[in-house]
Amino acid sequence: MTVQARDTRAVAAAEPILTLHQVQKRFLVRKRGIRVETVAADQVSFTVRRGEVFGLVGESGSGKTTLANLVMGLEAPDGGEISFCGRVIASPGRRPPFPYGDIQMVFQDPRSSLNPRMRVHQILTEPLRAVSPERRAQFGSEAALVELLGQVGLRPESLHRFPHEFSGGQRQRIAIARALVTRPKLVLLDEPTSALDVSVQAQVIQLLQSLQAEFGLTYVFISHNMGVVRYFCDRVGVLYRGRLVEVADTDTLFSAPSHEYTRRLLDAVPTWSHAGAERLVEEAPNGGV
Amino acid sequence: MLVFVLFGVTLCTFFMSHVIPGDPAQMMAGPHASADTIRSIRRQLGLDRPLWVQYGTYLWGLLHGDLGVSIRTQQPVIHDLAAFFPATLELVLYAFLLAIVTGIPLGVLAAVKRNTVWDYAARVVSLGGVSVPVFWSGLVLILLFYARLGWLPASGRLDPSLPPPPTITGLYTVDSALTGYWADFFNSLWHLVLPAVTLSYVQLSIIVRQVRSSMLEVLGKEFILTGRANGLGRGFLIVRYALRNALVPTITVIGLSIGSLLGGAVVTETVFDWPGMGNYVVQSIASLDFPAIMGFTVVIGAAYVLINLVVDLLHYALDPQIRR
Amino acid sequence: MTESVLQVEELTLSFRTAAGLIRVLRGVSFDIRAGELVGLVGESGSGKSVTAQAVARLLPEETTVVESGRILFAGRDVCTMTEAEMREIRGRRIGYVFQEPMTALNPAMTVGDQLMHVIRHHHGCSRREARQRVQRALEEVLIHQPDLVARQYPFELSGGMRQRIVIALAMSANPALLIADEPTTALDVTVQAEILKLILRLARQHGTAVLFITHDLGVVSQICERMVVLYAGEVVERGPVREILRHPNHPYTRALLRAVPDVARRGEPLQAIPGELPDLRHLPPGCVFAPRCVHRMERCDTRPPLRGSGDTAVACWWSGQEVPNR
Amino acid sequence: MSTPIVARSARYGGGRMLWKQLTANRFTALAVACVVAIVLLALLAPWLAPDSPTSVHLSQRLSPPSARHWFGTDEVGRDLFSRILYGARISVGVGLGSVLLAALAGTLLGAFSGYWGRWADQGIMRLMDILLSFPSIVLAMALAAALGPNLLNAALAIAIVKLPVYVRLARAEALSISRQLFVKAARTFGLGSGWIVTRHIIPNLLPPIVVQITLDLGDTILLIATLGFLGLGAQPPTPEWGAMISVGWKYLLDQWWYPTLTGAAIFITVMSFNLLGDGVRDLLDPRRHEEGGRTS
Repeated sequence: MTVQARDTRAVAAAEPILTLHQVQKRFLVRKRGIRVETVAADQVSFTVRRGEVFGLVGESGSGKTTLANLVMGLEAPDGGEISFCGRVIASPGRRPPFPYGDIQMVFQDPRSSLNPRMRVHQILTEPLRAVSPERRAQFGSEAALVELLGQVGLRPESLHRFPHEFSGGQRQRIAIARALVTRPKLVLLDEPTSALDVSVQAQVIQLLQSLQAEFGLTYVFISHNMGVVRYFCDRVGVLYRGRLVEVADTDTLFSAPSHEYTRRLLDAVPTWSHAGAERLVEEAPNGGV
Repeated sequence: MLVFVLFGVTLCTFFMSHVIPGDPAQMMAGPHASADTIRSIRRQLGLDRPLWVQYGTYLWGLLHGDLGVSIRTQQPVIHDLAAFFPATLELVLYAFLLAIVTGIPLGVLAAVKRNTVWDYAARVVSLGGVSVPVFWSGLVLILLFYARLGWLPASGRLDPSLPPPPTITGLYTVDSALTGYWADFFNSLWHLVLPAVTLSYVQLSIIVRQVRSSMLEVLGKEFILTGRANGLGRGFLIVRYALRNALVPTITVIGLSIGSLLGGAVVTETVFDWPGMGNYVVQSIASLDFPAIMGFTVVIGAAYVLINLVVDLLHYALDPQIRR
Repeated sequence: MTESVLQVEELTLSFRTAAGLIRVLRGVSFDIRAGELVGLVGESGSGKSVTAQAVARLLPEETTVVESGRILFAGRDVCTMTEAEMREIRGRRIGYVFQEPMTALNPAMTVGDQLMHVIRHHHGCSRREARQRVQRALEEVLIHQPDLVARQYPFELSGGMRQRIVIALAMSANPALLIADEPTTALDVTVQAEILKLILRLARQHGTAVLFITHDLGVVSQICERMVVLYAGEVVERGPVREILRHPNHPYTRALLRAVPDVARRGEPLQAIPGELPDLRHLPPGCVFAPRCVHRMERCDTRPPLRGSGDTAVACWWSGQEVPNR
Repeated sequence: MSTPIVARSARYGGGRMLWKQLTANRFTALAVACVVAIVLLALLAPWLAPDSPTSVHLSQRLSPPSARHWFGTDEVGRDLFSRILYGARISVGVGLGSVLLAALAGTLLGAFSGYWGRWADQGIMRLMDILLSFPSIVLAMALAAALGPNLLNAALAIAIVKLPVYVRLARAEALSISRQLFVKAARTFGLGSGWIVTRHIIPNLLPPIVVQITLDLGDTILLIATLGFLGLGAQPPTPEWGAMISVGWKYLLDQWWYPTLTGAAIFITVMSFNLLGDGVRDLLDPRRHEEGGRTS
């Protein structure tokens, strides 16, 4: 299989920030008492360039979560290596030092990703415990935290509240602020809007866009929502059963998908604007309204 | 599992009784015994040998069905327990059946008629059962049905005037029915009423609470709603859908609650002067007869493990997720 | 014009909670004609699932209060029927498909047995005949090895397969109305497309009307003919899907269409709807969408009625007037 | 295990709210009133009791209830009402003590066991399996007999018997909390397991532990009384309820009030605590329903 990066945009010239090289990860799963090996990441290679939004799409079981865990250093790969800003951060066997604070993650469900027993202040300062004292002092002061809260659209008094006092959208803002408190270079967004209502979803996407410019961030955006991916990402990688079957810049992927699975995936997505609308109705045997 | 557990518990009790309180020989001999008496007891119990040798000897005996010799009766503990076992089995069996037969329907009723008089009644009854000391409920029953009303006997398995039936199983009700000793049959049933009711009340309450709560949980599940949406009848849904699923957790709890049944038997037998293992162990406790206490503990532990093995088998039968 | 299978008229419904009555539906009205597919669209708290369950009267009786309005199914009010009458209708005349195929099936019974019970209940037929019907029902939902699947337990099947079984159960009595309550939300996109096609095909074949509950505008556009947009327990707009998607009349519908990125569209800027979803306990006195509405005016502090002609209706004071384009 | 515990624990905030909700249910309100009354009676026993619980008046032995001796007297003429009041101190105090001991040790063991996993988990859980494979009253009897029959050892034995309940509960909760995203998030920050267990796991598993403590209090009081009755707990002349009944038992037919009133004290106390436990459970942990119930 040839995986081609057909990128024509400005970021093409930018330096790579995250590189996965033939990353391999297997799991042993018990199925009816028999041990079965599943390959969650099979020779996955791609490069994320500084300043871009790189989308990773795939359905359940495609290995999205495993890739996120590997990049975040929560699991070690069985093969290949992952490098960040030119340094290897994950390889099989020995564990290289991980650049805590430089890579952060925003999770899918803010109801679950914020500890209900902690106040926002504690939640925000937690990531700073693993970074250098200078950085901690610089970004951990009350004034810095209040400023950060303002940047994600929350009021200063939020600092002393508990997560359950906020709505779903506001909680995701807290989670985003927490990811930014160490001023990371790369942020992994794991379906950050899928647990939110559609009318709130757009607020969060716009916020992420403005923060990207403000903080000079690079995003890896994991999603199954093709509409959001098309809107938000510069380049997209398609995962299918642990393999990266296609990488292309967004417009190319959506207008001329090269892999068969990508085509199937795009066909399945319901769309309502112009061309796609009412396709199923017209396909129906007795047709017509 | 059984071997593992027995090994573990003998280890626990053995070392506790030998290490922590000091000298068991001193305790057995009493505070005023002479040094000579204590020394002879030590030798008799093998206490002068190293601890691990003592434990090895005990385990070796256990493997051969030897639980040591009772200090009080001077008989092998295994013989004593074997003699008292049928009486305990009979009592526990009747109490168990009574608890199952009344507990499950009552629990279902309480769940189905939630927040009605039925539910409140079932909850009050079961709250009483988990709160009442067995020795006290037995006492109140004796006071009422024996002392005041004179309806029921309060002690023993049989009137002293009646000859016991020939031993086949050791259960008087079964043996007498098999051999046609009908006077014995009715008399022994008569004697069983108070102790069995006393003992079963506790387990009945546990079963009612469990059945009620797991029925409520299952009745709130979506597949019950699917059944309703598909027009299935209420009775069918309660029995075939809800109860069937509620039984899975219930059986676990019933298995565990047999523990309280076995424990309750100790107290019940004391209160009703029932000649079973519990009565035996309480008397052994009074005279600090360690081999007897440990023997009893080991036997009950083994029985409990076996019962829970049966529970696992029932689970296997009831829960397709385990079966496949 | 065909006759209505279902008419919901001015339905106002509350839940009894520890914190008092919470009104979850306020004057909801719409209808479904025989064989028609109608989408009920809304976000969380909009009351779309409550409406669906109220129609089949599956809401817990103790905590549900129907304050006013009627739900007419085949001309009879569901709210006043006895439970016995209701049982005749559920399953037989109204089929129901739930969101979570994981929990919608009895975990301790094989799929075949569950279908068998329901089929025998509906048709009162012999075991042998029922077995054949089970086979046919499974084939109808495009299960290729009906014998094998019938002997399996729900946990042994994939989400898509389970949802097919739930659909087979719901369609087993050939109902006049199928209520599908977010049937594809828990599924992957490729599986979702298959299930949607299946529902559509079955509805066409049997002339079954479908009430399709979803939060996904794309799904509605693909299989429904008309749609009802709910917001905070009120119908804000209803009409033919094609018209609403092309010319949404209510500011909420319009904002929603601009706030959701669609695969077929790129370049148009997203416009987020400001604010949060309303708290049902503290609704504004007037239009429920007013606090988030960019076209808000003084009049919006009183509640706008649902007005319109024919199939189309909008609950907005601006309707019929030229809305300032923003 | 559907609803994550953390979502549930957001249901309440602050002691006053808790109090209000507890007293909203009539049954629970009754239980709260009873428990408060019992605790007050126990605390104020030295001031409320008409007589010392151990002063002997042989001339008035086994007298029936009267204005002077509300509950009558025992076989050596001690005032039964005073003894029952003092008995409440022992039952409630020792009961609370052994449950708290079991809960403290069990929570720590279970939380680390659940989060850490591996061999420590295996070892701890096998040990708990052993403890659980005996009917608890039988195990308590064996342990109390082995340790030597007195009140302190009985309390210790009960704590050991109750330990596996807390270890298992804490471990199960720790496992489900570990699957929550905030724990994963903390790991991505590079924080160690000590921090995660103490800051994330333990604070979130406290509600079910508190529920379990209130559910266990009644049962523990019952266990103490049972051990006392069997001669394995407090020894006479300590005014412990179980021990009092084991002596008063002999007088059932002629001086029925002696064992009956003492037993009624146990019954009412245990029932109040059980009712309170049910109420607290329904409030804090609606998912968990009655489990087990009692052990003796």
